[in-house]
Amino acid sequence: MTALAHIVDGPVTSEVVTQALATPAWRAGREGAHTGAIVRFDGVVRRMEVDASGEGRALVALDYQTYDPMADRELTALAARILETHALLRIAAIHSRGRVEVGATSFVLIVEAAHRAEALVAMEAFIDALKVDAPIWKRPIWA
Amino acid sequence: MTALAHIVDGPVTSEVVTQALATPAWRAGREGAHTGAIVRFDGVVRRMEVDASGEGRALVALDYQTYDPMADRELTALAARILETHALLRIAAIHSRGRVEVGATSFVLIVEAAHRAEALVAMEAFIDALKVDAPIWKRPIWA
Amino acid sequence: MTVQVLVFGAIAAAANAHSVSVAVPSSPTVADVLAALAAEHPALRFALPSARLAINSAFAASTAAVGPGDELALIALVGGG
Amino acid sequence: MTVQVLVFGAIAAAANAHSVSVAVPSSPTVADVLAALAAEHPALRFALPSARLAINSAFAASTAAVGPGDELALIALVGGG
Repeated sequence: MTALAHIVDGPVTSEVVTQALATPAWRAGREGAHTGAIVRFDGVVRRMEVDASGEGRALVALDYQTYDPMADRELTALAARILETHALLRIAAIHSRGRVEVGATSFVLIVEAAHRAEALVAMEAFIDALKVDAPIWKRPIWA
Repeated sequence: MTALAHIVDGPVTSEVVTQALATPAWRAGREGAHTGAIVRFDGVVRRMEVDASGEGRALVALDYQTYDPMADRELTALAARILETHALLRIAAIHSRGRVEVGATSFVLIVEAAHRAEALVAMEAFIDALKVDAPIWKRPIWA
Repeated sequence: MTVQVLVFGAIAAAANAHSVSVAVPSSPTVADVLAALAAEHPALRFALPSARLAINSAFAASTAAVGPGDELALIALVGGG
Repeated sequence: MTVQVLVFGAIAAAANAHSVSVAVPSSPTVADVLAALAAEHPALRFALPSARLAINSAFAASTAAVGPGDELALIALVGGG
């Protein structure tokens, strides 16, 4: 499975894609001159997860199930909301669907803002809301 | 001036370099399987800065002056300290020296950790400490 | 009337199915569907406190009306990322 | 004895120089150098509350001894990033 690299050049990019994720190309936009901070978060599939009995256990991959097209819609709505609430210049949120191996990236969030503080706050707010609003579930594939 | 792309593959990478910065290649290491979050911060030269009279004013570039070799040493010491304090798996901190144009990146920080929370806290702690400890000064080149 | 509700993740595992059906009064609301799920599917009760119902891929308020052709999905607070 | 202290950024601008010299007692400490800077260079006083002295590229405590061949630098809290 090839990792997918996006090209990000609009104010809001959001997508659920059926593969692991690579670094999106971040194209400088007209907003560029106001930009003071770009923060990128990669969520990576970790080898150890807690199983149903509360024990740490090794896995080989996570299998992400999505409820389509709601997953895409919620991701886009969330990105647009966070862009506006935190006065960002740009945001991109891309989530994997299906199987993603340990060590591979299943979620990428990039925020571009005038200052570091608003970029970091927006990032936290996005990830917290994602876990509540996005109809995306992960199933561990144990080693 | 060509932007510099680093290859990051040790636990601590730190450097002051005489150019604008590009995206470092982040090579998956042995730690990879424990990694759950990689967070990258790009500090970008913003067009508007406040001048001595407190007015917003446009600039074309910032000129970063460093006290060498102390700047490199402090960056490295800070990276090693944050790696240990926040139990990171990897950290890279690269700062520009000399002239960096508006829209270009003058500072890159990447932290790799098992979880998002420690990565974000470490990033904030690093940047706060950088502003206190790193013998690096910026001079605005006004438009 | 009977409605089908799509389920996912841990709820699908508990139901051992990707959808469940429940009997609801005519002209049901979201609250009626959630109440019927709790009454008819005890195995799903663990998830209901954090779950919301989506109608046609959008989260719906508890007073929202459920129509005959609507696609219903039970979304529990166990998200991605 | 007289020591040279490297200055940078806003301090260099205020001093109109990249280093300043100050007269200090023999066997001076960091505190002696900072006191002499305040006394002999009023234009730099604005920066001294947030400034630290580095000896040979390492921050030094106020009680640290300054030797004849040491490189001294005044580092004020106006960092990079």
